[in-house]
Amino acid sequence: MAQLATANEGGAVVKTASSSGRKPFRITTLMSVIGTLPLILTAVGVFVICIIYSFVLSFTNSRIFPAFGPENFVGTDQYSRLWATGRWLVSVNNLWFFGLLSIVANMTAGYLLAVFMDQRIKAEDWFRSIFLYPFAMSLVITGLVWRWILDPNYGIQATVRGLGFTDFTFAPLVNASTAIYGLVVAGIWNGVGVTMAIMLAGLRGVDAEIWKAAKIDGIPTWRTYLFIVLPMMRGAILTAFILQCVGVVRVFDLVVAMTQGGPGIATQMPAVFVIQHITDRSNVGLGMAAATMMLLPVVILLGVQAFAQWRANKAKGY
Amino acid sequence: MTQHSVSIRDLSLNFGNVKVLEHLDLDIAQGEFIVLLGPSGCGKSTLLNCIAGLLDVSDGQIFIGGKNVTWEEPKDRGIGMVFQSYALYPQMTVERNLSFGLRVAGMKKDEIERRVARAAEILQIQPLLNRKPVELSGGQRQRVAIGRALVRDVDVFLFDEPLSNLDAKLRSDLRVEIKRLHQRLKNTMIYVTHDQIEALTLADRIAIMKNGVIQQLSDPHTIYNKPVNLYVAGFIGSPSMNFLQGTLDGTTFTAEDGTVIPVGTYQFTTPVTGATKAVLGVRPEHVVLGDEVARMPYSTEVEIEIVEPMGSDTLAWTKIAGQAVTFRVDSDVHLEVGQKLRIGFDPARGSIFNKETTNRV
Amino acid sequence: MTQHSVSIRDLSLNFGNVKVLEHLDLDIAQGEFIVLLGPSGCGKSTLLNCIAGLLDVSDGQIFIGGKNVTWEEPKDRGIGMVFQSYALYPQMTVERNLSFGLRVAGMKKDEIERRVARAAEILQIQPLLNRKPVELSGGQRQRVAIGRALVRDVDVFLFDEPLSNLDAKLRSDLRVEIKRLHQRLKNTMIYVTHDQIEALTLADRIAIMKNGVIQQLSDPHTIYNKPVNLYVAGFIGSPSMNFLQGTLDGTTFTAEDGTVIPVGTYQFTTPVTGATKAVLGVRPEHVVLGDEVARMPYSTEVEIEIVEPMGSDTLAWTKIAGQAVTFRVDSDVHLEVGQKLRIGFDPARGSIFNKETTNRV
Amino acid sequence: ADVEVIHWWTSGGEQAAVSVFAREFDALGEDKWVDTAIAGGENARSATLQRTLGGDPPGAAQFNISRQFEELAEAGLLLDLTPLATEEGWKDFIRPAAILNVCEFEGKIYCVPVNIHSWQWAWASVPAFEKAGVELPKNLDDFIAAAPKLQEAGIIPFAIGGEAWQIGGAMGVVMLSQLGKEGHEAIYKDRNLDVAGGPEVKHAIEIFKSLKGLTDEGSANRTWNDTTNLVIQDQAALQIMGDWARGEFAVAGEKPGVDYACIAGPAEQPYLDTGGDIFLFPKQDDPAVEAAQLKMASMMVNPQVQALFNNAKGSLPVRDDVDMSLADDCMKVGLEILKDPDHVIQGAGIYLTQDSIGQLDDLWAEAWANPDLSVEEIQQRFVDIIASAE
Amino acid sequence: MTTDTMTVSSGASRIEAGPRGTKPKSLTFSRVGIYAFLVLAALFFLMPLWVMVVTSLKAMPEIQLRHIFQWPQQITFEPWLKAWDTACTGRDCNGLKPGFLNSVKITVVGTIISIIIACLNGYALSFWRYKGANVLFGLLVFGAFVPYQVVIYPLIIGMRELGIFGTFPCIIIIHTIFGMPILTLLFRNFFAALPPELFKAARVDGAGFWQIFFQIMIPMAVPITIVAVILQVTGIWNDFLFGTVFAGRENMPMTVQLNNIVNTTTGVREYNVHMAATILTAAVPLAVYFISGKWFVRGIAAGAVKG
Ligand SMILES: Nc1ncnc2c1ncn2[C@@H]1O[C@H](COP(=O)(O)OP(=O)(O)OP(=O)(O)O)[C@@H](O)[C@H]1O
Ligand SMILES: Nc1ncnc2c1ncn2[C@@H]1O[C@H](COP(=O)(O)OP(=O)(O)OP(=O)(O)O)[C@@H](O)[C@H]1O
Ligand SMILES: [Mg+2]
Ligand SMILES: [Mg+2]
Repeated sequence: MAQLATANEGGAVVKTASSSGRKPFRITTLMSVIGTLPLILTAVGVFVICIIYSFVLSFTNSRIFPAFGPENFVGTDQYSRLWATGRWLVSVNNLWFFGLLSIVANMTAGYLLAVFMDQRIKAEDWFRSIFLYPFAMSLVITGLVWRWILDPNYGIQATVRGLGFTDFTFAPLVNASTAIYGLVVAGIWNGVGVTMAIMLAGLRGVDAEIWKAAKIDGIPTWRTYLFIVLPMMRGAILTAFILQCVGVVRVFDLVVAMTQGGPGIATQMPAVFVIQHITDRSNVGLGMAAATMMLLPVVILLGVQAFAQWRANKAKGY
Repeated sequence: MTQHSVSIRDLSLNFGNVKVLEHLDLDIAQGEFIVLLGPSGCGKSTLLNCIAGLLDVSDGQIFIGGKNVTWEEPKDRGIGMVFQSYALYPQMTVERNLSFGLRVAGMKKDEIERRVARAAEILQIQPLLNRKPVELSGGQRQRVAIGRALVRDVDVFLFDEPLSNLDAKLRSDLRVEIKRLHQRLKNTMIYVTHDQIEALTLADRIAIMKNGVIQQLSDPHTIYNKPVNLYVAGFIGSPSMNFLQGTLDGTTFTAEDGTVIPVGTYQFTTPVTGATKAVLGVRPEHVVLGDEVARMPYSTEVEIEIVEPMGSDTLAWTKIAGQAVTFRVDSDVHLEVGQKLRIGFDPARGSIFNKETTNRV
Repeated sequence: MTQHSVSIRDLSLNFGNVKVLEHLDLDIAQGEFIVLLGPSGCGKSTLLNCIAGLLDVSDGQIFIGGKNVTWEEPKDRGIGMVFQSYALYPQMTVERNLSFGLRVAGMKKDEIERRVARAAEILQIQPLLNRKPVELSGGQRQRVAIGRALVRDVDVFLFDEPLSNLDAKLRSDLRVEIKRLHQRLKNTMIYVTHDQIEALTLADRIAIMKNGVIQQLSDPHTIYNKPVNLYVAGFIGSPSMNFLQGTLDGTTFTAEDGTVIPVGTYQFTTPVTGATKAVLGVRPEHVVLGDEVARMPYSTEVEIEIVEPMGSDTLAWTKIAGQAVTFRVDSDVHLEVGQKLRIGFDPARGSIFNKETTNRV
Repeated sequence: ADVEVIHWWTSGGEQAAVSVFAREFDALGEDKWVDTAIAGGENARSATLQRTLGGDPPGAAQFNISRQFEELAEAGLLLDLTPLATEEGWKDFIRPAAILNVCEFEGKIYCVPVNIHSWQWAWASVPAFEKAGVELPKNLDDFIAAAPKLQEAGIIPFAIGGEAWQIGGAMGVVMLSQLGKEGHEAIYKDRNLDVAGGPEVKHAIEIFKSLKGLTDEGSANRTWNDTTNLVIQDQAALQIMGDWARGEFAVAGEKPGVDYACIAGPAEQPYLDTGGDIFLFPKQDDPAVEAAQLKMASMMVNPQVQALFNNAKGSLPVRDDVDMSLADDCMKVGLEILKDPDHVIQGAGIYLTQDSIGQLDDLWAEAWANPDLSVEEIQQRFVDIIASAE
Repeated sequence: MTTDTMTVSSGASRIEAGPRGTKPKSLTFSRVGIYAFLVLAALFFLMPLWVMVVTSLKAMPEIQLRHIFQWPQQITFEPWLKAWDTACTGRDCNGLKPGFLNSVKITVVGTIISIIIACLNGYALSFWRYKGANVLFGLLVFGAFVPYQVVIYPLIIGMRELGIFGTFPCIIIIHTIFGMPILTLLFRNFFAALPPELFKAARVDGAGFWQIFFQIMIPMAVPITIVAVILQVTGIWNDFLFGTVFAGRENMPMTVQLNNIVNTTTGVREYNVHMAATILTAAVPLAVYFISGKWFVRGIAAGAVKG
């Protein structure tokens, strides 16, 4: 290109040194590392080490205290025992059931509330505070109060019967097959406000012109919310979903306060299993084996995601 | 009354205490292309939304196709609308974007297909039908958005700054496409923009708005050459009209520094009596230099301050009667900063405004 | 080497495997106003960020004021930068926005005050000093952003589409202000835009970029009148250049439908031998009608298809040799759709490109 | 020096009891009792273990009689009390002897038992049985036979709370009532699987399953004292619960024999286990604290303190020579039984790890909640747990 | 409203018959439905609070009547006084009072420190990404799924080795660690959504890592900080587990006393005192919610919603 040549009159200069040399170490990178030192320590020092530690422990017969003596290593005994334990199997099933049900119910209810809150209602502040406040209550308290309300002799059932409907039956916690629904109700009560807030923020972030377009197309409001707006709120849904997942995997306080895993072992959860075994049951090895199993789905999920991202990046050429 | 495609009667709209539109009247003929032009916040979109039924009017009536639609739902008004942000449904393919409204309305399948096919053909988007909006360029998106109005087979199209999000090149291409579309479909179009080139090139008539009031409603030529007031004069034209402050007395205009400019050739619309504070407006392209100066009623010697070459033409900045003036010359003419030369203009091609009322005299 | 204010040597930049800039060289003289012009995504901002030190280059060197600054921190490069989104610190007043960098550098208080006062005076923003950015209009914000570069008292100003977020009117006003600023300060300015009017009016030299490669680096006049290739020719000019496809053989250009256009007046840069597929470009304003047609080497009778009045001029769409052509006429000339008239042009004012290499011949 | 004591005695009666210790200890001189109460045995024990691991152990910590602290002793984290015990001759006065054996690990004594609680009691509402016109039962078979009449009278025959430990505890009582001391030891101590698979266990499970049919629907998740309240209010006829339930009746102003009855066993031949609370003393760096710990240990078995403490707590003392004149009728029955070593047994927790106990709890909880589990199946799983126990 | 002027003229309005002005807003079915739904939902959400308040105002005999939804026949504030002032939590009978200050201390310091650190993390991860930073972040998010109790042993040992086990700094560090994943995620998303030009401008201005952080980013992060404060205050205030293990005796938070009041397994259960204690304990996070609920939604909109 002729014009370029003219731009290049000083070409004699350093043209030979086509390489600009090594990138020098930047003080700002150091600062960044220093600034994230707590993060590094937490991520590596706490989470990684702790998880490895737990993993190793799961191959020992440690009871109260972690024991790493050569005589303590028992191979995969803890795992075989774990998967032969009825209570663990029930716990795992419960986690899936409870998790799916409560996440679906929570997200549905949260979205529904957000949609209703989005109707330019009066006293929005009040409603929002009412829906949000349960999140401020610890799960221990949530469990306690709901246990009361669902108690057939004190709560809703007794009250309705007191009104004359003597056949009224509503006592989910009493029955092994329904107790888990009681947990779900309490869980939703506790957490749906936050989901609602996230969804509401997501709704308000949707371009107003989409709404207008839908109105002109004559699309009924509910269809717009369901088919147009909802798919546009991926960020909000993802945030709410992650929060929910974290809560579900860790669910412990609520179960202990509400049902103690009962009736029978109908509402046992993995987290309860793990915690009981590393504390009162004095079988740290088994507890850690269970904990490792709990992390497995998360590892797989993250692994798949990382792999997908790596593939995508490779395809894009990063 | 029926000959009007859209009629607006005494329309008012408030947001709480803020009066955005007040007692607005507007009649639009069948097949007319009306552009609403005005600065940001003047109420253009608000007016369009009222017509579309997206905003509840505070007072007044709206007729579309002779029918009073003041309280109708948007979908029943026989209108289609195209938005600045395209407002495509992101998770649907182009085909579903086009057909969604029809399907919701329960239209027959083959009729839907026919309409979508027709719109796609008109807009040349057949190859895109199975893509999602994210896979489209800005221009393609806007075309789909127009298609969504097209399939509705309506009489009135409403456009709210449909081209503002596009880059200059695409904007001018799509502008022509919209113009062609109008020539082909011949339906009424109401088009909001704040880009005057769009307004001038597209409109049959332009409504210049300011603070919710229509200042002038005329064809582009009249708007450009005979602005009814100072506001319209300054708003339309880029580079904008030069204004010289002074006093008008009969057929003489005396600038503030005493320079006298004869305006005898000017066609007054209202007779002026006595000395009046006035503003003389001259468009930059009506200032001449070289041989032609001699033919002008007014000419003077000036010094060039800034030269802006714009490719096809060149813009020069200077001072007449101590007041800043720009003028446009062909790009062949070579001008230099500091150069002195003689320029002139004919007040007959300019505009004179009463300074107080700001109206054209 | 020292006479160059900014020199870029063999610059490459990749994001991962994506090569955004490749072996780019550019020398900018002291006090020069360079505009980087190109479509979205061509790497303009990337280049500017490399110069500013906000991106680490993959290869090559950058000199500013004769000093190799390839690995310097942005603050040590002697540059100031103005962004499209203004990037004002929202929680600081204008005064603190201006002085932030100076305070960070630990400059003396009275020196800071002096500089802020000077910048405020130059940009006429003294009354705004105690406001926060949210309380400013777009134009005012942009002025503050410029002020922030100004107070740094640097040799090189970098602008990344500083006016894109403003409306047309304000844009043209601020454009003039930037031009004045450059005339007054006389420091080197590198200005990124995709608005060709800005480029043409502001630049001493324009660098037209495409896919990270500089296509042409010349003064606006050359760029506009002698584009080096089809890309530049089509990119610059609005309405854009008309292109006629055909074959060039000696001094005759034969359009695809057989129409013969004599191009004997054209000044070839490269001799063409034999029949070559070529493209003849003619700018809309170089097409004439009326009396002048007679003087043109080529003329023909055409039918008007679309008329776009643009205020000061009118744009008409028609066909020459079966290919779409637009031409610009004075707005006084009255044209109608369907009207037949004779138009002509002089190939000497046009451009001819080799169709294969796309380069000017 | 200050001695921090972790315990889970947080209710009114417990608080009075623990205050006895604190007062007496403070009265000894320059040392001071520093109280850290954490409700819930599980929470308190966890805190003790975790703080011990963290190098900040309390000076003394409450535990249950069980094998839970074996590992602490093994790791050398506990203060060796053997010299003190030898000097004061604990072996001579602490009875039943089994209770001190618990504290022994590899020949050394690491803890102080402070009281005895037994599970093997049934609490009956006298008015309820009167209303239904049946006699107070002497054993569980009697009770099950009488249950239909109670039901007819609108009374819940069997009150229980659905928490796992209540169910597990009640099942232990049922089991012991069928097995007797011999059978009990054969299963838990000797791991005799034949006995575990034998007819007594089977019958115990049958009783257990029929008890389920005699409860009310509110039993799920009910706390034990809410359950006791049903008996107090004569809505329910019988509850199987440890001797701590007596406090509830006392607080409600009920009189033994008139308003309620306590049935040891519940069997004609009652056996009592010797659960209860112990204190252990994690090793400290400071010798002054160690001296104070020893003083505290000594104080806890002091006869006067034992009297005051157990009277306040409503539990039985760990030595004979204390004044229990304040004891009520039920307590006296208990004291009487304890005098005969043949009727005193060691709880399963002495023989089994906490882990196995937990497995048993899980089994009983599941068996309780799931009527589909057959008696045979339950028994088979019981045998399996015993077989795999360490 | 008819007029006789039918010619097209600007100015005079020719109103015709038929609808004009605002569409009459009849109280439509859907409007009623919306409010009905919201009010019902609100009742559902308020029901537990109602039970708690009502119960806390009853005397024990009335509670034993078991009408948990009924307004007390005789209101007594005794339980509240008792819960706050005299309820026994072990040997000490000082109610919740003594732990209150500890809770405040832990919550305030813990919230501030954990938020500063999370903010710093989010900032560094958004603007100063060094090699491996994303992997670190992934690990951190992974940590959010680990049940607390699993990592307690290694943490205890670690704290012991640091020599700070059972001290105030220890509990603060623990809360910082466990708050970090979610908070960092929040701040990272927030900063990622900021225009990068702001950061570039500051760099050109010569500001370094810390100057940009303190002078530019922190003041901008107010909305998301409110969200973080709300989450963290709730989390720390309601914590019981870490408090008992890591805080040390002098720093025991209020929840330990609440647990002692509520979870006592023997003796009469004074439900009215329990409920009063529960409400009292929840008062601080509740107040935070009611005061800042509006900003909560806005803050989430600013940071958490953008995927
Ligand atoms: N929902 C609303 N509530 C209150 N005021 C509003 C609302 N919508 C618009 N306005 C105000 O009404 C006026 C007109 O707004 P409108 O959107 O019609 O302007 P516009 O001419 O379309 O401007 P633009 O060119 O920026 O789109 C503005 O001053 C605006 O602030
Ligand atoms: N951080 C990044 N990572 C990967 N690719 C990038 C990144 N930043 C820019 N790019 C790519 O580099 C190319 C050049 O981008 P650049 O921002 O320089 O374009 P531009 O010419 O300034 O465009 P615009 O006019 O839209 O500002 C684009 O294709 C863009 O997608
Ligand atoms: Mg608008
Ligand atoms: Mg850019």
